Amino acid sequence: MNFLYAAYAVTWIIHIVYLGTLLRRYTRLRDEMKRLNKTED
Amino acid sequence: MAAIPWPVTDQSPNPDIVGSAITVSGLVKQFGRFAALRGVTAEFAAGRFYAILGGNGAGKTTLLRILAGLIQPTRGSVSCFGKSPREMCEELGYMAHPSLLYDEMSGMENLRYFARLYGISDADRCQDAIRAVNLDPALPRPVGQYSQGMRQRMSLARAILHGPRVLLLDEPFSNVDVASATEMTGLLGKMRDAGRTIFVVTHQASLLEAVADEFVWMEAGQIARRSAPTLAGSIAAGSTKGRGAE
Amino acid sequence: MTPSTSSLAAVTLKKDLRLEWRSKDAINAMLFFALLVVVIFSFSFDPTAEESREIAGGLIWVAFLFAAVVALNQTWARELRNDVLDAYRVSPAPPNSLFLAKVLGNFIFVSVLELVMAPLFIVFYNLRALGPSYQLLLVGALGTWALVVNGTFFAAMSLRTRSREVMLPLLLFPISIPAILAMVQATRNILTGEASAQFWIVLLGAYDVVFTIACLLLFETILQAE
Amino acid sequence: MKRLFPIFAILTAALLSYALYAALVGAPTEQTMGEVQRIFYYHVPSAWTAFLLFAINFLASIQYLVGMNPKATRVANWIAGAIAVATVLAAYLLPLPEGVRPSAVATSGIAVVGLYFLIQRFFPEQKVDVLAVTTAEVGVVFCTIVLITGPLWARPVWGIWWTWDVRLTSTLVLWLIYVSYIMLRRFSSSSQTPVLAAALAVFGALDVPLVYFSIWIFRTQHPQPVVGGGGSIDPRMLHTLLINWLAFMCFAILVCWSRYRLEVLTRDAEETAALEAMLEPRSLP
Repeated sequence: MNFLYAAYAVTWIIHIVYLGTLLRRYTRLRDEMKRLNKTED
Repeated sequence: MAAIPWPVTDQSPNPDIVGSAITVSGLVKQFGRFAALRGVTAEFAAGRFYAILGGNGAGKTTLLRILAGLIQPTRGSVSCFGKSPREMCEELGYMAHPSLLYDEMSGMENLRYFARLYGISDADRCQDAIRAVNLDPALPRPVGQYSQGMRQRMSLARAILHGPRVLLLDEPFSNVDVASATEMTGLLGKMRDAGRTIFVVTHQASLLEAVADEFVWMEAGQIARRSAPTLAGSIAAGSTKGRGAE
Repeated sequence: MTPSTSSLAAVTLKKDLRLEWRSKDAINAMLFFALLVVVIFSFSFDPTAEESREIAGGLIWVAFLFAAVVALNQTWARELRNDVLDAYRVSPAPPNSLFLAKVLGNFIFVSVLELVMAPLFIVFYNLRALGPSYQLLLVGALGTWALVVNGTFFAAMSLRTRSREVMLPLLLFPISIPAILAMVQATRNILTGEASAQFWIVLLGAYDVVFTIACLLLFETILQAE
Repeated sequence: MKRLFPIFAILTAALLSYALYAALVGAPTEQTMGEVQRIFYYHVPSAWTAFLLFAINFLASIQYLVGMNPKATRVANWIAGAIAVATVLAAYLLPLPEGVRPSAVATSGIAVVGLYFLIQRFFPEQKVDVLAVTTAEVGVVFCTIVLITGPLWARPVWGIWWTWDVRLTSTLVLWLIYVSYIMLRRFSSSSQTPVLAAALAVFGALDVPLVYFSIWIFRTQHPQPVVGGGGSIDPRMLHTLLINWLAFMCFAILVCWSRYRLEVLTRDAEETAALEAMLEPRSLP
């Protein structure tokens, strides 16, 4: 039974960590876009 | 340099290569977060001698390497006598800043090998090419022990070995003494007179004032200006900054 | 006027061998490295007769693999000095000649290493094949080819990466897993004489054919991908 | 398209919660393995999703390589068509192994080739490379889950964490290949990284059948304590499995979608940054 919950937990932890990295990359990208747009003006 | 029997006179200019030899349009080359070329459009006529000038990072070498078919442009197209540079590679001679020679082999051995790449197994042609740049084909020393000037000349011999119609030379005169450089420009001038198209990327524009047909000024990845081969206007070109390249 | 692939490969191979003969850059260091690997393996795994026969197949091939990777990393070093590779790339010469020449050169090179290492293994581990020993030659040749053909290809690929020397094993090892399994199993079967090595030799042959064709088809793309 | 995303996300969330309920409560408990068997509803759909993503990566990589040359594209299209016809013919004319229906073989052959043409139609030029990056990365995430949940299942059921079973080992090798694929992309200094990566993906795909075959023989020579297998599956279990698969597929599409947009935006930003950097004033000698 513990193994079952461990498996479920691991699955979602991995997914959430990956989504977290995606989010982090998004925010960094947005910052950069902002900076680039500023220099263009 | 007394007589240059080869490769200057062995081939009369081909009648079907009049007009533009090389056409580039909208060339953009991006290396990650750095753009080396941003929209180069130009036509270069056959049988003319072009000197490509500009500061560091202006995109001169990148343009030359694209013309040689060594790198693919991110966008835009190159046409060399109506074909892609890769299809025309037998008609292109390329000389880079490094020597493109094996340091451990003698000049003749190097040239024999590179001649084989073009399907030439004739030793005489290699000897002629070495003589054309005023070196001794019998020199047994490995290229690694040559002086910089000799190495550059041997490198030029490698580039003209197969009698290319178009020569692409990147900084051929760097670290070369003035006498050798003058000799080399003389040879290039003669090759131009024999109908070959020549591109020379260089910092030392003054060396080419006498022989070149046209100066092509590059700046910030674009062609800023094309002018007669004189340095008189260079200060004006230097003051044209950034975006004002059109 | 373009020269044929095979004749040009021969010329290039001859040139490579001549250069190696003159500089002896790699071979001396490699031979010493190979010797060290064998000695260290002998310390690490107690070479008592019966057990060693079981694991020797694995040990030998792992040692060969390490030696081969060091050799393969040197493949393109000479072509990068003075950018000679660019001279090849602007010429009309078929890229596959260069590839074949490099593969054959590496094959000779790695075979020499193996010929030096194998007797040492035999001495240290007191090995004697209980199965048909002539098959060992076949396994050796096919296995070396498998390592070398992909190794040369991936070495060319890692030319275009940062930290080139680390990239090669990272790319090569995962793809080589079936080949390594086949080499190890075939060698083990021959040494212990318990089972036939025939299946593994056939598998190794299939691997060689598949990847040689794939490399020849894709090498031009890789070479020109700067 | 942009408004579709949140709707799809909500639908996926609902589907995932229903699937979780079905897996934990709805499905009957397996007799021999007990509750632990419910890992199956996460493990198997993740594996199928990962394999599908890797398959798409392979097709996209081939597409990228042949797309560089119009002639190669034409040849590849003919070959793809021929493969579809050949699978259908083989399915009905050749003797198939026990339990494999000809219609299943024919459909899967047509599906793969269809996928190839769909990719060709909707992902031109550089977009197909973005698709390859996306599927490789998300595929590795799903594959990692498979590799972790696998041993968590094996430990209580078989008493061991790992066995050199065909499927386990092949999955591991596939994972290794795709990790090296991502590394190659990260460490490449070439402006032609997509070409290198595509070539590696093709090599990986060629490797997989060889891996599978060699491990299969290897394993039959060394019997492992693999239990279970065989027998028919309870229809409710099958239902739960399929619901879970659907939920995970939707989730994978969602993640891929985000990753795809991220990659497109990153490339745009890179291009803008590159052109900007050129505009900074510099002096002629």
